[in-house]
Amino acid sequence: MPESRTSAANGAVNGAQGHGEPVTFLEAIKQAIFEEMERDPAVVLLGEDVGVYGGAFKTSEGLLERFGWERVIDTPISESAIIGAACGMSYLGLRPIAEMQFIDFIACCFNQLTNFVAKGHYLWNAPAPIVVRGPSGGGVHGGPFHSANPEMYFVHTPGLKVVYPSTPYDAKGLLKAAIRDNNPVLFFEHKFLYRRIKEVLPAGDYTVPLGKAIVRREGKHLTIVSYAAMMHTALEAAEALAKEGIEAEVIDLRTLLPLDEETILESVKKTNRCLVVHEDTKTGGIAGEIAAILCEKAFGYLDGPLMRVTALDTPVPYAPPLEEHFLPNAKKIFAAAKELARY
Amino acid sequence: MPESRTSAANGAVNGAQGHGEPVTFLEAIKQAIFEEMERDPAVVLLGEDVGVYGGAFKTSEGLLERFGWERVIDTPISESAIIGAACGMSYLGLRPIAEMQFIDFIACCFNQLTNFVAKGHYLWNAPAPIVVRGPSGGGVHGGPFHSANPEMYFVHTPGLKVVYPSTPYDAKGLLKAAIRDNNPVLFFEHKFLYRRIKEVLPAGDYTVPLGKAIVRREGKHLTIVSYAAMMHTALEAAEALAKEGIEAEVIDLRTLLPLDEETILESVKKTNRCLVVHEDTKTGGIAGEIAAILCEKAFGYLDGPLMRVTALDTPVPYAPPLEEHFLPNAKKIFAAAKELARY
Amino acid sequence: MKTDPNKDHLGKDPAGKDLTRQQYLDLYYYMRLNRAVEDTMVKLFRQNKIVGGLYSSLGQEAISVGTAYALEKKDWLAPMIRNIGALLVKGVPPRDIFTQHMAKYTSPTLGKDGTSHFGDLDNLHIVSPISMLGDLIPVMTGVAMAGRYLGQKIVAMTWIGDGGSSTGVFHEGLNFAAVQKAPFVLILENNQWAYSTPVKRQVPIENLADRAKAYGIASYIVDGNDVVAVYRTAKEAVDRARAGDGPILIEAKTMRMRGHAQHDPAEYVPKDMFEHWKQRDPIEQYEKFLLEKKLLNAATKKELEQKMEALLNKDRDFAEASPMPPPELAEKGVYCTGDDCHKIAAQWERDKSEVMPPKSNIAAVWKVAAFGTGKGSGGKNAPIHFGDTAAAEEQKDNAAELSPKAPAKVVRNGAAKTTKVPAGKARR
Amino acid sequence: MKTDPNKDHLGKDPAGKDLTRQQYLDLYYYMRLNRAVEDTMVKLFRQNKIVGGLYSSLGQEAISVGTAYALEKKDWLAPMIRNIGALLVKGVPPRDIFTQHMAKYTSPTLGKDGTSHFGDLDNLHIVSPISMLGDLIPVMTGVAMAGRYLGQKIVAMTWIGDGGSSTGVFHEGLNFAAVQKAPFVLILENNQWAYSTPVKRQVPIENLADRAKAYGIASYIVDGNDVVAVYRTAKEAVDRARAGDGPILIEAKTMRMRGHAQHDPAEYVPKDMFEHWKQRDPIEQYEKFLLEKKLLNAATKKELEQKMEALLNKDRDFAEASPMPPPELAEKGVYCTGDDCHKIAAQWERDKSEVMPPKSNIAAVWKVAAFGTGKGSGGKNAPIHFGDTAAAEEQKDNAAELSPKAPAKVVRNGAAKTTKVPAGKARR
Ligand SMILES: Cc1ncc(C[n+]2csc(CCOP(=O)(O)OP(=O)(O)O)c2C)c(N)n1
Ligand SMILES: Cc1ncc(C[n+]2csc(CCOP(=O)(O)OP(=O)(O)O)c2C)c(N)n1
Ligand SMILES: [Mg+2]
Ligand SMILES: [Mg+2]
Repeated sequence: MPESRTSAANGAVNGAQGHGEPVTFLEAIKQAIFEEMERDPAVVLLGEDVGVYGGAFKTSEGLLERFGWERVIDTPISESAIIGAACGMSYLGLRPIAEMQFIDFIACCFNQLTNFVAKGHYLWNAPAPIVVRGPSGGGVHGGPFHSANPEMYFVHTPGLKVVYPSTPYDAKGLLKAAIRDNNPVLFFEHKFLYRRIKEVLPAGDYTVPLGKAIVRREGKHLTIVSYAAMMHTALEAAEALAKEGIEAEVIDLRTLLPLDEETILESVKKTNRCLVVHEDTKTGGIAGEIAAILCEKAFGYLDGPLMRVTALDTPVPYAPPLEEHFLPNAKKIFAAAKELARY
Repeated sequence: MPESRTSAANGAVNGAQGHGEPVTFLEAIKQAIFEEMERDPAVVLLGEDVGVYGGAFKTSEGLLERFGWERVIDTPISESAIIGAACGMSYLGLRPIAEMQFIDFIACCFNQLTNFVAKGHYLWNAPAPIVVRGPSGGGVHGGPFHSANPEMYFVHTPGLKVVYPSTPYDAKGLLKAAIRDNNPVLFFEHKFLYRRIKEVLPAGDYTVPLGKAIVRREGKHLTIVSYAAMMHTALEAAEALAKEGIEAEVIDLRTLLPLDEETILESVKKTNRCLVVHEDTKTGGIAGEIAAILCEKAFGYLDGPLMRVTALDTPVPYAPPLEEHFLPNAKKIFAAAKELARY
Repeated sequence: MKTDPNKDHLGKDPAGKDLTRQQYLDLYYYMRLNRAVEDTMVKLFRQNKIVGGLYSSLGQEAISVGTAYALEKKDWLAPMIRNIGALLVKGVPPRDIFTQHMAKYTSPTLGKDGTSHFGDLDNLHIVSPISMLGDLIPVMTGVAMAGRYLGQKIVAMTWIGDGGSSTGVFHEGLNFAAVQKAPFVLILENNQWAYSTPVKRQVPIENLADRAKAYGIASYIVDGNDVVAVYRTAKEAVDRARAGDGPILIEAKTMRMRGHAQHDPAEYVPKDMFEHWKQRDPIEQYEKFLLEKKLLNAATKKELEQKMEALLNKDRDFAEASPMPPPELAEKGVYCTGDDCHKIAAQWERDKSEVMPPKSNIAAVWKVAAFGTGKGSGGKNAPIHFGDTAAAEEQKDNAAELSPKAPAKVVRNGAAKTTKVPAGKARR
Repeated sequence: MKTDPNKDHLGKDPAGKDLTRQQYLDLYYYMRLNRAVEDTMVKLFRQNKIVGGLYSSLGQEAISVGTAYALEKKDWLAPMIRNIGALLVKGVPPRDIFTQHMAKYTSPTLGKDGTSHFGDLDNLHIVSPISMLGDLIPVMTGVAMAGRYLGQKIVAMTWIGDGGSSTGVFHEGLNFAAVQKAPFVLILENNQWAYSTPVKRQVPIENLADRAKAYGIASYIVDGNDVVAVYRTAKEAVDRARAGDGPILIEAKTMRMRGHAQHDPAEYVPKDMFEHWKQRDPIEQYEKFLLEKKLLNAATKKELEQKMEALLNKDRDFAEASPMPPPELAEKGVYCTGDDCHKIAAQWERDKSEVMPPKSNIAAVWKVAAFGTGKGSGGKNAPIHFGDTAAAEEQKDNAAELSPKAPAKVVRNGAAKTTKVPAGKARR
């Protein structure tokens, strides 16, 4: 049975038992790193400007003061060295967190990640418990090189796990789980969410399991599958749809690899319609993978075609009107959902 | 109307009007490069060991003798420099062909390709007419780092074109078209085919247009979509199916980006069933994309689910029994097709 | 006041040793313009009219201006984020820089990209950078190689930071340029910081020019706050590169006088470090020098400032009045659609027949010093062996060779040798 | 005959200046074994029993053996394709090498990978290479850093070719190791060729050890065909790295005496070049030396050869008799499934509390030579500005600073300075 928890307290959608002040997505990430480093001296952090500066987005602020130079490691501008070194460290039992200043720069260490890190366990039985994390995604006018959603390159790479949370609660719990996982985990932090959503977090230690989707909103007329920033847009569209009598179930994938097929299938078998929304470009995006899975495992249940609302098949443009046109939005989701509901 | 041409002369499936001796896939590639370099002094070749040695697979054999050091450029082991330099050369109107010694090493220049080369025309109106080619694919016990099928990484990258031929005729014609195209084209040469298939080629200059699939075998009960080495395996399975009264239509995609949706849709609207076969790993492979397209544009025509026969979601293992298990084969295609035909 | 730097001063004194008064004033004008353009953009930024980040080259103007001024019109350059000055020298009007930062439809990229991410293949010969540091180095190597191949006698130039010199692509690009002896000049702006990281935490060498020693190429170190020194060094390097000396690395030492970008107050920089460098401001120093040498007087200065102000106001007004791009533009232009979109033609400035058979024909042999030649493997040899193909024939005496009979001369180096340090190709 | 190299000779003479007879014989034995193992594999290859390609280190045995012999048991290494000798020294039995090349189920990777692509994290401390050249350099940097962090006092070692030294990841890895002063020794095997490409076409420097100058690290050049010289150099480098001197690059000059792999007859190599190097065969030279110095006699030699032959026959038989892996194995092992699969635990050899608060607490400041300190940006500053967040507050005197009043000291370097060439950290 998939988890189901929805609430909109403090602008967030996860109604975990919280305490104290609501915290931002950014703060949740910071807490996760901080607490894991407190818990386990095997956890170290490396990346560009993570030390004195505390990271370009301040996710490692204060860590150097607390954990010192050996555990908070400023690196040269060398993404391949960052990933390679993290991997080597992990062979001695450390659990390095490697930060990409922007996730776009992960392209610069693509070989290390997909050929060295991803294949080690399969080929020679060497686990590489590293986390590679960084700010991703668009909507903040970061332009074509600071807005990437490169998740599918890695979803297509066996041996990696890919996580992309949408709420502070999940960000913290999934990051902790990723750090404790024995596999290389790519952890995408949508920078649009960093300061835009807040949530009260539980007092103690908790993790959110990798590989589990969550139903954010229950519904019966169609299923909207999404993740990260678009999950919030999907919820917004769902509210609008509800006003027209269409009850959309909204699934937040949270982990993209391994994909939680069970939660998707269960929902689609109920609603018989599926719309996938992602901020990644269309061709070769995860919607296609979900289409194939539904064909294979729920074909008889589909009353209408799988539909997709995605970014355009272009680089991410810079000017606000262009980027707005490029990105999916609630209106586009609303329109597609209405069309789908007609089947 | 999609092209349709089938023949099995000389072990190849393309019955173009030929002359003289049948030539291998490898020889067809060589001819394409040679003829284009003869035709146009703007065409140059660069890569590791392409000069004196004539390339690891001898596809540039004799070119140095004929065209000299300025046009046949041995490079250091620096894939990013190869792609970067090719791109820079193209800005002055050259049409460089950049060879990856094995296509696996394309991971080492992933950033140059996906961020620099792919985005230039969109962002600042700079066409980069380069061809990046190299031996790809498995089935020859090349192991996890000499058997890659990395096509989907690039199909998911707007701004690139991706070509993956299956016959000598197409290899030559598509490579010539790729060299003359004003966009960056990735050209995958399945090394299993290099010496295994032969075909008589036309006497004169010809090209095969990018972006056009071809029906290799006509049928009515289901459509098998494939490309490269697996296209031959699909044809083999189709012959076996025919013996059981199932007539499979076999489509050879040839170009993966842009994808020839028209040819696929036309066939599936006729057969009402679609099986995609690729040697690439399953999750995030092109079968998913095709599933999504069929859902969007031919949902009403589907009598059965899109099915896929693909490689396993693992690295390519080395030992022959492992690699055989890893790869799709005619038996697996046959079984899937029979299941699909039952719908 | 503004002159075409490429038309006026070149030819008169190819070595660039004694500048004309006009050249001295050009350098002054472009540094002032560089700073004024950025000043204007800081104001626009505070008014929230800039889309995205804004980077500053405050204190580094002498480098952008002095190096780009050493290029000819036909030469190629690719700027980094702190090289607005180089763009101005190359002929980019301030309005393009304003519209680009404001993501306007009138900008060189029509709003598709920002900052200095734009280029001009046909006229100004500018290659657009991308954000990933170092990527331009192999690209400009390719530009340089293509220019040589076409007989154009051009030089390619780009810049890299102290931080960017640690990227893999810096190494691959410069090494390839060195092997190819490409006419390429790389300016390494050592401004002491890469974002918050000081040079010492990035690479433990005193002079980043020493990176050149890994490639056996010539290098220079120059005071990056002295525009005349920068220009003269760059001019010499450009001349040498053009003459076939191969790529050249120039380290220009300077200081980034602001944070990494507008959002960064640079608290990690010791205050006295800023103080120290403030005393060495490139424009102030140079102005003092010009006044002392009577190359500039109050009247000329005023004239120049008025001209500059008029230009900036006009261009700023243009940028502010420009529209944003229409949304649908986002869908367009991913691919070149053919000759109607771009007619691609190389500009040959040598006889094409030199590179076409039979003239191009060159024997395929290696010459190895003191060992003569080896040849290509010809057609008869086997390909890479992956189980399914036969191995190449082994030489018959293979087994014998594995345990040869001839007595070997004993070569013994009892102790390890220390690396001899041959000087990099020194400046002549 | 075979001794544990790590137990027997270390401690006796940490500097490795005078070897014991046993050590001399060990070096001989492992070189012979290296060659014999490869000899056996050539035979297996001709019988079509090897899956995929077969690479040879003929003529380079002194490097693999001499360098690996300088390591302690606890140290880590990662081999490249021509480092079978290093694996043998580290303790890998020939049978693992045979089964691995034959892709047998009994091989270290169970047939999932071939050649020297296998490792052993727990016992021998070997990291598996992948085919992509250079990737091991940052990985072994990480191993070295982790070892130091855990207080293990280990050294990490790997090898790279002349060709592989042009990869971007070579630069990134070695530079990072240098900044971190990681206990890492990199052996650059300059065997004159990268596949068919001679060194001169890859990088225009005489000594590849000069790559070290880009990182300010120590380097050595050693005759790679002299096993004692190689060992002593490596020993010194390993000792220095362990003592905290930072990474060290050793260029070992040698010659690849075969083609790139079995399929390649190497016609591109001038014949007299092979002839020249044949006279310098590392094993023959060394044997002659041992015989002259009476460190080896005919009886010992014979004994050793018999022992070796017996071992090889046994291991070869084992490999040949071993089964191929079952097909379904292909599906297994992509992910570590948790503690039941791998219990991951760092081995601490220092007090953990040193790296845990409050002991770990270190003030977050930079010290910049002669300029004192700057500090982290604290919590109050704005993040990277992308339109949606406010810019950081500018210092109040910002506008003034843009055109400061204080008269600047004019610093003029009329002519560009040539790079001074400070010697790399020289061998002591
Ligand atoms: C490959 C890559 N990694 C990281 C970044 C993020 N980044 C942008 S500028 C910068 C610092 C650059 O320092 P430096 O090269 O010294 O140039 P400066 O800013 O000092 O001019 C960093 C880390 C990037 N742009 N590219
Ligand atoms: C990144 C990368 N590019 C290309 C190759 C293909 N390749 C394998 S070995 C080799 C030549 C290696 O030369 P060198 O580094 O000198 O090592 P050697 O073979 O001489 O020992 C090449 C080009 C590779 N393995 N990795
Ligand atoms: Mg800098
Ligand atoms: Mg070599």
